[in-house]
Amino acid sequence: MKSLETHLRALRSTGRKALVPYFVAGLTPDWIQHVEAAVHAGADAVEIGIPFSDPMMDGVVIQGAALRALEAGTTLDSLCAQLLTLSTSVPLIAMTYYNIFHHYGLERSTGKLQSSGVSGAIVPDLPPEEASDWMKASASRDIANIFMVAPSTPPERLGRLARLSEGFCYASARMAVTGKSSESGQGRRVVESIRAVSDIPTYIGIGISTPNQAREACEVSDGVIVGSALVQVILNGGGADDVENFVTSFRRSID
Amino acid sequence: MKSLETHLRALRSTGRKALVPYFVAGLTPDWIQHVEAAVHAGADAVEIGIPFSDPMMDGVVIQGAALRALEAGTTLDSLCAQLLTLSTSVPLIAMTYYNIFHHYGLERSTGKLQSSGVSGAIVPDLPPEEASDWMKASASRDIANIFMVAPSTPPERLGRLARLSEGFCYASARMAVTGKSSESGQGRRVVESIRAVSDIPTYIGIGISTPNQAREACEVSDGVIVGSALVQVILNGGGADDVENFVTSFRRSID
Amino acid sequence: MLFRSERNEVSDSHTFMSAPDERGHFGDFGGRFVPEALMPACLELETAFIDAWRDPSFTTEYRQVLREFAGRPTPVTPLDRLSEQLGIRIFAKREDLAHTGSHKINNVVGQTLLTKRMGKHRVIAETGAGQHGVATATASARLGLECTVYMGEIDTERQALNVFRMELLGATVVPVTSGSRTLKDAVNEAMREWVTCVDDTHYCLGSVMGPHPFPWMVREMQSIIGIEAAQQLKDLGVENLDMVVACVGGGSNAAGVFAGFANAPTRLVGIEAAGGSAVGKGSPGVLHGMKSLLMQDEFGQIEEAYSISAGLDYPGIGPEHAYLARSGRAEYFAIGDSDVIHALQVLSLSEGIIPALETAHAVAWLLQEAGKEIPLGSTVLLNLSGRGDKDVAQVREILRGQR
Amino acid sequence: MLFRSERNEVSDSHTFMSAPDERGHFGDFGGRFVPEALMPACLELETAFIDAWRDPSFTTEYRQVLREFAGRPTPVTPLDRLSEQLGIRIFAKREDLAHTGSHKINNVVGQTLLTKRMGKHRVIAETGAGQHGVATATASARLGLECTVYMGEIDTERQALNVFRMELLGATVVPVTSGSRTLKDAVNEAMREWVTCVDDTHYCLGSVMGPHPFPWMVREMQSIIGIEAAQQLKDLGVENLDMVVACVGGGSNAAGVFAGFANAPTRLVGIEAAGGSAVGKGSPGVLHGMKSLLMQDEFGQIEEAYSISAGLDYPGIGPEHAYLARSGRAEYFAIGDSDVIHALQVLSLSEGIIPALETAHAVAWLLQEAGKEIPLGSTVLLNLSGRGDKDVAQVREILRGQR
Ligand SMILES: Cc1ncc(COP(=O)(O)O)c(C=O)c1O
Ligand SMILES: Cc1ncc(COP(=O)(O)O)c(C=O)c1O
Repeated sequence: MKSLETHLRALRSTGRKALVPYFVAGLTPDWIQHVEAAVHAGADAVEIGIPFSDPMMDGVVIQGAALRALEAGTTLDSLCAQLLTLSTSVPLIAMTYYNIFHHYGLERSTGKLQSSGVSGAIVPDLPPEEASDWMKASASRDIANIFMVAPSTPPERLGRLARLSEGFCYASARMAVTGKSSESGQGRRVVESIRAVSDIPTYIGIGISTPNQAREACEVSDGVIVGSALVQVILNGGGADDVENFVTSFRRSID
Repeated sequence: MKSLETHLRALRSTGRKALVPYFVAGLTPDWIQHVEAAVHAGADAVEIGIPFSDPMMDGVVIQGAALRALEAGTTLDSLCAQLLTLSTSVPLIAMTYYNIFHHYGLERSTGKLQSSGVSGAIVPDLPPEEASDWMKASASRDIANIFMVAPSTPPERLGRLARLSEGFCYASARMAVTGKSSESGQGRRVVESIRAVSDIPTYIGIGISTPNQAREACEVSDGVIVGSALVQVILNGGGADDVENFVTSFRRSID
Repeated sequence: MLFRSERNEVSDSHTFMSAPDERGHFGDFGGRFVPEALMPACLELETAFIDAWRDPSFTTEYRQVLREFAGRPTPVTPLDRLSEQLGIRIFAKREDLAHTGSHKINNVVGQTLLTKRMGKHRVIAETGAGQHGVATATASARLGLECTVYMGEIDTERQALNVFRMELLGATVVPVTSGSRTLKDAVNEAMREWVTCVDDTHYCLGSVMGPHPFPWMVREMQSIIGIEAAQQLKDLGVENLDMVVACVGGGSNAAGVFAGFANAPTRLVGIEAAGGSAVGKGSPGVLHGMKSLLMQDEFGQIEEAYSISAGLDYPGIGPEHAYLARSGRAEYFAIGDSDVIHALQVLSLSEGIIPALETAHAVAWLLQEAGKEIPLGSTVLLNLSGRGDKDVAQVREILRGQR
Repeated sequence: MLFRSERNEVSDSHTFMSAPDERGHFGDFGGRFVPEALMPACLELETAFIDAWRDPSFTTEYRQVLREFAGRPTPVTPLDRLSEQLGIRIFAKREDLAHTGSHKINNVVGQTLLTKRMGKHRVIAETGAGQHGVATATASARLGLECTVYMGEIDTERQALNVFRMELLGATVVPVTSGSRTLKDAVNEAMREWVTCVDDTHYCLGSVMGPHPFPWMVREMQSIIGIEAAQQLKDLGVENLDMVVACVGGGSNAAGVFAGFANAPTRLVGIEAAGGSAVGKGSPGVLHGMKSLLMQDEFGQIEEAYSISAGLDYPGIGPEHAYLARSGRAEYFAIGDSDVIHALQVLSLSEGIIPALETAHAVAWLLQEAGKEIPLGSTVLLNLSGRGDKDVAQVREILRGQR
């Protein structure tokens, strides 16, 4: 079992719901402080979004943030160097599109991630059918592969995804890309289907934008991922304080 | 023999070359005075252009003049009424396109022309093949039908046209529509071909714009028709005096 | 081909759309009313056409070029959704799919081959919106003929892109500044120009109009439309066609499609623009070398047509149509500008075909008359004479103006 | 149809352009790199396509619609004058004569029929210049499907008339404001949108790209080009074709024509725009659901393409082309913007065919390489993928600027 999963199972056994905020690496010069503020406010793990020019799974907020980060010169090398300066020690989970790793080289990418303290990866455009090379490369680096399950995933596939997932299984709450949403979505149903075939920790993401939605999600899931709503705070000019307040409000709501 | 031809043959027998200026009826309010001035200056007959909206055989000068005359309200009725006020008595030859007569009615047209003192007609878009109705209608009104012969007319056709022509035969000096021209054209050749088959008076027109060209033409022909160059004088604002000077210069040159 | 080796008085033989009489008359209409300077050229053309049209090596090449270059046969498309809406069964003959986007190419392919055969190396043509001009420039480029196109100055401004298209194809476009500066004057000017260059230049007239042999020759060169369609409808299992409907400017696409059904028990219907309705508002007269029906005032001055579609913006109609109208063999109706845009929208939305504004007149008549002039359950062939790509900018402006 | 009932590893069987492997791989390229939410839709589509493509009732209808509605077969035209100029024998497959003006209609006719068969009532599509968008709107109108087209905001401004054309056909055009606001981003946006509506909506992709089964399916639906052309060349007496040349954006027209000659001794040549040259300047990568050759920087960020022709303005290429390039079966060359306008002029002047700017890339390569890469006396098939009507305004501006 990869260390991320050991860690997150242990977390679950304490009864605490996992709160996983998402950051776009390199979005602002002080983005590392934002991460630290989130941890300070009670984040259990952090998703590090590695910006890609063509983020097919992302809505306008994260697209815009990724573009800004790229324009600021963010690269896999630069952001990994910055991650080394982090003063906290929660698990870091890289989230990006496959081309970033493919182009950088799979061995080289996983080595880089490991040496930067990253212990998991979400690659939304890499389905299990195409993932074997990546899984081989990540195995030797103790990087957990987190797969997403969608409301549209049929039962057979769902079993396979849940079984392949390491660290946690990502339950997508709705058929949509990242971004705000007011409806409650189908997270509950997805989580229940995963539970039926696997006991891996299961977190709900995609469209969780208010503390209320997070609380509702945690009634059934083991945690939540909060992306666009937080990125929006930073795009609006929010600093580490604002991040801390934002994460705190979610923390309170799910505890 | 129609009276126009009798008249023109008699003229030829005096050795005098015929000078036939062309006027666009209704071009100016005093166009009748222009005609009178031309006669005063030595015109032997006058072509009365009846303006038509789509003058296929005319160049820009006469097109523009016809349009102006039409805009001034000129109709077959109005111009015929004005012809009755003419104080001179040279032969008048109507020149227009077939639709004017066709639409007015052939009997009605020829009646109108005769009662206005017109004794000949040139209808450039009415070839002999289509002319039988018109020839019937004009026969009883003593209106001579003048056909044109072009440089392109082949010998068989030329014989037929020359034989059918009444009054005179119109030798087109060049393959072009009415308008100024500096080259001397093929009038000589056309006239010679007509002479070979008929003794009808033969006048050269189309592109005769200077007294010199007129003199040259009259070396072989029995007369000349002068159109666009004269119409241009009037378009330029010339009055009866200018018309008289213009015609006089041609008269001098061919006498 | 509808060529008859014996040319009969049409009315004598009681067959329609055979050859005109020796002087090019269709009943009281037609003929050859041109200045003497053009007579020899018209006679030469007549002889050359008759000779070529009888010569299998010419007709074989003509058909081969239509097939390999111009994209014939064009299909017949069942318009299922519109048929259901209207309660009549509609098929469309797809001239919009011919090279350059309309039926005009059929005629110019024939006339340019004939030009070469006559040993001439240059053509001139008139054009309104530019469809016939583009087609002529196209066929000329293919054969390496020089090409000059006369176009009313107003039209060169309205259709600047078509002017450029012709220039790309190597043609010289001459803006005509006389008269109303539109199609009618472009014809006048082309005729005037032809007088000066008949020796080496053919006048490639764009519709079934002008002096004999043009109306007959152009109809023959367009008759491929009707001949193909009659066969294609048979292949589609349509035994009895009740009606053929086509728009009419000069009348070449209508004549072409009518030719396939002239002696069948099929109603022939031509649709004019209300502002260019020579049958509806015209009277017999002589213009552009032909006797036909013309819009004219009480003194025989030709009236200016006005239509939203440049291709129907003509005060006359081909002489054979005048004859078909007067003899009762074909019927002609008019559609006003306001119905045309709607018809273009309906066909686009229901069938995925944006028709030319000209063609949209025929569509509008179907929309208006289904269940009236056209009994429910009838089977109708619509001649889809051209595509609307040339017109979308204009339609966009008009629809914007309506909002 | 090139459907093989047994899908083999292409490289094993040593036949080219058969089906990809079960996961949609052409050698090292292809596959299916999509978010989980789209996986079921891709799998459903694969099953539906395989099923339909084996079903004679489907393929019969598909071919019937291509024939009766889209104007197939398009002709093969011998380009006599250009051939003589260049000393090679050139034939053109005339996709410019297909309905809507390019090969794009072949694919959308197939995909919209498949949409109906899958019980969906709506399609979405991406478009660059608007050709695929207009084609999709057209085929959707014909079947009464709802249609939404994603188009980069910059392209909606550059191609405002095509936007209006789509609207006339009943489609909704959504301007895409993300990223470079051109084709690449329109694809991203269409994929994002598809996630939200896979249940009732089919994504009608416009080229041989995207996740499996699109590259294979679109190639199959375009293979009619090559199949027809092979037969037509035989009918014209051409026994040995030396070379097929086609322009390559995503690569659908090239794939379609190559398919007719993949296992013949014919050189297959694809021509990219120099500013969108995925083979020439790209490296393997993953984008838009496929592994292929892509233009990207040292960190795997996709570079923006730039080409004078919107249809070639794409930083990638279909995965099968990547495979054909790497295996050596096909060759790819690039042509810069400056040669394209000249080529368009040459073809217009010498043959009376104004090609699309995309197509003009292939023409430019012929002009450049006759007597070099293309030995004198060779027989070459040019895939004339589309007509230039959509481009004349742009060409006019460019030529004006040069004066
Ligand atoms: C598409 C189309 N249809 C019809 C016409 C009218 O011409 P005709 O009546 O000769 O077919 C034109 C003329 O430009 C045209 O472009
Ligand atoms: C005429 C034409 N040719 C080629 C292309 C390029 O697409 P593909 O490479 O898929 O054939 C396009 C795309 O819009 C096009 O319109």
